[in-house]
Amino acid sequence: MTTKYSYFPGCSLKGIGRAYEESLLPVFRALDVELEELEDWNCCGATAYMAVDEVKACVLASRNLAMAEKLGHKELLAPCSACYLVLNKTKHYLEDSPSVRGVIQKALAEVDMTYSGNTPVRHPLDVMINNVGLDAIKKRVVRPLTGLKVAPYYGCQIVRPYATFDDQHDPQTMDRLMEAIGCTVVHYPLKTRCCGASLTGTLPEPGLLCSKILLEEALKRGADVIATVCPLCQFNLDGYHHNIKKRWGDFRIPTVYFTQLMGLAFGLGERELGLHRGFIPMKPLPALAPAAVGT
Amino acid sequence: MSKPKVAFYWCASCGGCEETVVDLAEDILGVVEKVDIVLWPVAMDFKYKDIEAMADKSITATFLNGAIRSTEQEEMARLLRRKSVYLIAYGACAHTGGIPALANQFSREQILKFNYEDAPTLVKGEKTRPLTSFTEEGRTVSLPALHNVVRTLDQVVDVDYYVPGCPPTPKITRAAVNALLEGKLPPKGTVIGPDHALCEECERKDTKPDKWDFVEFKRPHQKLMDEKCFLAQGVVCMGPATRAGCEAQCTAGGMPCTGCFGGTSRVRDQGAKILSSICSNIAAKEEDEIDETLAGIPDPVGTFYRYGLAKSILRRKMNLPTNP
Amino acid sequence: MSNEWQPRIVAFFCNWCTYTAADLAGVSRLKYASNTRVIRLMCSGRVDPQFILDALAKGADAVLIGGCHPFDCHYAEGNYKCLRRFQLLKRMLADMGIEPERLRLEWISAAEGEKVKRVINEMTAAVRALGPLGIPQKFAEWDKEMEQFTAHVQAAEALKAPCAEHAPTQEPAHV
Amino acid sequence: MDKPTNQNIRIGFYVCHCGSNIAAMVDCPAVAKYVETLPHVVLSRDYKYMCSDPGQELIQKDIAEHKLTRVVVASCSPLLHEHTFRGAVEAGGLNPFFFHMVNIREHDSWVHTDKAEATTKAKELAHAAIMRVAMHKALEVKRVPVHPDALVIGGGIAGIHAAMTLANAGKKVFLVEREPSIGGHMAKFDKTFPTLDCAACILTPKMSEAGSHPNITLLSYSEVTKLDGYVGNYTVTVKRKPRYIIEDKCTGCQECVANCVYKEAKFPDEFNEGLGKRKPVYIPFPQATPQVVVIDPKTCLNFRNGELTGKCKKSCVTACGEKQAIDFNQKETFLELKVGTVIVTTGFKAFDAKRMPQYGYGKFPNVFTALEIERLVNSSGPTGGHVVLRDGKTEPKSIGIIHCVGSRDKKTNRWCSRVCCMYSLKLAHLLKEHTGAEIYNFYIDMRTPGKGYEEFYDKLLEEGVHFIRGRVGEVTDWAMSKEEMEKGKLVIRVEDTLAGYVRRIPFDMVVLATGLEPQEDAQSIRRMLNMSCGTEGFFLERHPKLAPVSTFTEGIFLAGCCQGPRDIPDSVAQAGAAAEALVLIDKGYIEQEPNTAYILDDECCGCKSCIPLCPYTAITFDAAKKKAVINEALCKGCGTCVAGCPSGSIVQNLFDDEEIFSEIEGVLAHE
Repeated sequence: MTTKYSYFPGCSLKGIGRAYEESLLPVFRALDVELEELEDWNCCGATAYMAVDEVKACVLASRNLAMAEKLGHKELLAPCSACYLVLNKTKHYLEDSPSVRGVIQKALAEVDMTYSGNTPVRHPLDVMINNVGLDAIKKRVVRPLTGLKVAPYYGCQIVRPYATFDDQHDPQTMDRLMEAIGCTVVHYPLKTRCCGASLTGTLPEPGLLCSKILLEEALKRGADVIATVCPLCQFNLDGYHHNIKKRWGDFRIPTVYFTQLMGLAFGLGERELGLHRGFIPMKPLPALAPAAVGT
Repeated sequence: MSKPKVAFYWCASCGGCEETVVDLAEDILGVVEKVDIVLWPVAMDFKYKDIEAMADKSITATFLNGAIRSTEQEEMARLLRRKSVYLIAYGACAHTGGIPALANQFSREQILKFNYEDAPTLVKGEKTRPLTSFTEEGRTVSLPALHNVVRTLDQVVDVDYYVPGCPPTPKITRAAVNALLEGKLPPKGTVIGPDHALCEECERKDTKPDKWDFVEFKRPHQKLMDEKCFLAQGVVCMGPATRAGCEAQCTAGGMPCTGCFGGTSRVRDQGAKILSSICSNIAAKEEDEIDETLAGIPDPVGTFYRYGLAKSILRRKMNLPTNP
Repeated sequence: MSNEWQPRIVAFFCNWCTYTAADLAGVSRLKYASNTRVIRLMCSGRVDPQFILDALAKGADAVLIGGCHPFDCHYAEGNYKCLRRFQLLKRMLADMGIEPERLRLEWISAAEGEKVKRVINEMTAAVRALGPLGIPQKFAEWDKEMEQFTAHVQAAEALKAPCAEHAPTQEPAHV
Repeated sequence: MDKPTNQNIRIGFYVCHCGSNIAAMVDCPAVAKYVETLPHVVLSRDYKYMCSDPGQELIQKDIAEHKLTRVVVASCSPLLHEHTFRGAVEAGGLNPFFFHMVNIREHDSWVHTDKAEATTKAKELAHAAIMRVAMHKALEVKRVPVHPDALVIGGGIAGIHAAMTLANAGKKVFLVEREPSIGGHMAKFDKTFPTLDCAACILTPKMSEAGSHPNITLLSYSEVTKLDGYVGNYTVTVKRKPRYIIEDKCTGCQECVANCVYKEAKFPDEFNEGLGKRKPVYIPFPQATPQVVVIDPKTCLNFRNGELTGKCKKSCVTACGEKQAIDFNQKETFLELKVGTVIVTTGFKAFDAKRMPQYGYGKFPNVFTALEIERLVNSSGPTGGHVVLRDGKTEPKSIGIIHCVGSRDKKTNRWCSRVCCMYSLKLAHLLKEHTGAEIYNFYIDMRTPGKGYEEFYDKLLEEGVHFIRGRVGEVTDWAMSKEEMEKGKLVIRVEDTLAGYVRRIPFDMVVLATGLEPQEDAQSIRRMLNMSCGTEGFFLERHPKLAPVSTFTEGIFLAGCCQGPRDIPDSVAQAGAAAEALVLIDKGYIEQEPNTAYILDDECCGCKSCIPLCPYTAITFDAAKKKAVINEALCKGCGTCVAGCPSGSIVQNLFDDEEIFSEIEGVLAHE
């Protein structure tokens, strides 16, 4: 049976993180999960907005929540970590802070909208593990990625400050998911350490160092690839190899979205999954036998 | 010594109470022999002014049945109170409000509108409402006005005794009359009748189980064959919360008690008490399962307060419009 | 104290869990709205629906019942009995035109001082938003029609007295 | 205003300032003045401390002088002082139940911030009490005889001490322990702080004394499964788990252990926190009491899935020989005991370090819990007191001890576990002594309140143990590049809050000072004994200061860590709960609140709706009279049947309908 979620892509998945959406949609389709993109969604309120005026950022986010609630599916899927966090934070404020709730409700009322707080915001990892289930995922695997060594990298925003579906310090959902599609998960102690975030754009030195630490450790642990859930992490780890190399040496390792690896295991094509968009391409692994059955 | 004067009067009632007096059968003759009936509109032709003309407290006892629902009834209640030594609320309506008190779930406007405008039996188009006064050729005719609230007799005037029942049984009526005639009067405010609940005299009593564990509630028509205690069959019976004295005629006749005798003297709200008792004995422990069981009681007010709404703690629905 | 209207909430707390929790809230110096008056009973099973109706009729704007959590009743199952009565009473009150927010049942264990605070604050806010229930005032208002009528009758009689012969016959007109 | 007067009802009202506890938030004189105007009140006073002797004497004097017949005191919670004031009223010559108490401290002055509001509330509550007390009836306290035997649940140090105290006073005691041996957590410790005397040397003589005491019936490997009856007279059901050994016949020679078909011990040993191995037939530790072996059906070859297979050649039976102490056919049995008092000493559970994955327990082999270290440093432990890493051979050269694991942490447990600072110091000392390693303690605050504790801390400082103030962020095996010293080590990342920077310190071994938690089955024990738990899940005492070992149920007492974390001296001191039990047993009776219900015999119609409402089967149907009857001895006074009686024919003493109705009226009477 098909389950349906509202889907909030956010700006990244339409831009720099296009590969995330390109892989996410077919993977969910393959798992019989239907995503209905919100019509006329707006900025989630993350980053700069959040830093300048938190309440206004929440107002922005709440418009998306209100639309999702109106759409009628029970839950809203937000794949980008930043969106996921801001939408959840807004829900928390709505519940806990009467003053913020007042501002939000007033703002929504201006455009004839309401939000009752009923639509949970879900992350794809959460849905895959807790709704689809590992068994269903294993059943869809036609080309197990046997031998591929993955460093699962979660970043900060999906586990902090709210650990909604996984442990704050030692998250496991992606580890289990990668195992389910045949990968070997390497012990990666830095799985929630900072990627450098937007620092890389403003103060490159410390920002790049953060990325370098992550890349170096992944290589040291013998990983072939870093799997991530966040467009910003992916960009930081994938996009600055040149700058890192100039400063500290070469730490070449591809960073891909976990959905891309799942897509590969499901037998989908590399281009179809946006794998060509990465700066550091994934090595064609000998273990990656051609798909038994195409879809 | 002249015979004691007695009055019978009716207010908002169905006339059933009057029937009971007639049901005294040949005993009525004995009563008539011993008393002078000075007012009995259903049987004899006395006028208001006759009563008005009487000296205060010249009537020994007035048996007033019916709830107080109109200005005229209120006026009569006050007049008879003034003229009588003992005023007796006779029957469920005067005692606890009775069936007319179910109107306390509606406003006067809702009632008038329905009865004179919206009722399906009305001739189409004619939406005539009774006027309280009408002048023609210089003469003014007046009709009593309907009160917003239906009241028991004691919510209008001081009452000495109560004779419960819808209607009171001849036996209980006789007991009241005899007590009066013999001067063996209980303390003021007493309800004439036993002060225990109906189960005591119900012939189905011995079929009561030790455990109720209600899982569903049925309507009487769904289960009438069995001779068992109604509650044991899942039919709401007000017997445990209702004063005895009716000789359990309903339950003997195959109908559960609906509570016309009111609660015992130890109870302030008969409906709340039977609700408490019945609900406590539901089997379910989860909210939704409890609700499922309770779905069998779709109208708790109508079920538990069929005769007692006016006298209940809340008296009347709270959010009715105040000024029609 | 501000002059604005203050809701009055009567609470029936069981001795073992909720009353103790309210004591704990006190010992912990938690601060909460002062609108609730607690009546201690041994068990939530002792809460007679008559008490609730009576409290409302005597001027309470709302009634709160606090008992032990399911499985935790000091008397094994009193709380279930309370819950069952509560479920129907809530519906009946709605039929009688009383908002459901005015009757609340909460399971509060002896450890949950915080919950006492939360529930009382929530309920006070909810009842404040609803406004007064004011049943005693309603009773008085309802009975005005009798006073008005009495005044009317007395006036008529006063008028009638000096010129009794000319007054129209006041016969009771039966409907 | 004309007050209704009734010769028989003359109420005296007292409002207590409780120092400033009440008076700071409630205008006590105003309350007294208001109450003075109420019906039946002949006297109304405010007073500094009503519960003090002069306060109580004031009540007694007023009863005599003003012919008071009812007394109301507005002060603290009735759960605290109702008893005190009833006593005062009784001493004044009145029936103690012509008294009612108003809680204007816990329910008023302590929880409100507006003095006018709090004063109004106090007036309304007082008004309710005045109206209620007028309805009160004289009642008699029921005395229930107390069975002289006692039950102690849990054979740790607190339980052993409590049992010994009672037994030495000549009382019969049943000591029930769930494990095969008594001794509890203390039996696992090597040394005790701060004196560093050997735990076994203190404990084991006590254990064997308890085991052989003529007045103590030791029921090891047993669990209390049911508690029936009523205060002072409990029927306890004890489940005796099969140990497949006939206790009376086993001499503790352990020939069976030596001759087990498993030549090598190969199963994780629970007593040694899994660090050592045992055989399917074993004795938990050398000084175990009783000195009786136990057979574990999960590992014994003669069983499969709990069923006898008979597949083993049973060399143990042969070894046991004529003693014939082994019985593979033993089944779970249930024992019924009659006792009058119960002392609950069920102890604590150590925090599961895996709940804090950032510290890597279970992920990195060389992260240990404190209890594991206790076994490692113990000369009778799995390594004979040789401190080595999980590989069984390498001695650590550097050890980091992380304090407050599962304590003082909003995400796990908020409370301070009280013992961890001290045992961490002890372990630091012992580890240094055993290994000479560099030892670091990472603490939030050092808490050393106790006799000789601070001095012990000083000693450790002098011994060269390092102390870093800061909550550890993580334990990681991630070695930052160019820091060769981190390679292959466990790195503790911590903010050194005294130095003001984040440090990374590599260690061979990390020790987690895990906190103390309520036992996992504390909730079911609580339900069984009808006790309450505090927010943290530890059993709730009647009053933290005035009745720290009593519970809300008469005759049930608490001692040791089941009531909250505490160290050995405090546990033993608290096991003086036994003294309270002793007093009760010697008194011979428990006074019971006369709040039972009774049926109005003439009025009951026999509708039977109350009968199933009673959980104690106190209500029965008298078939001859066709009416319900309440057995007062079984009634516990909940009042559920009273609320449920449709004809109002059941009355509850102390909580009569009219009493509650007048309380409702009073609470709402104030304009």
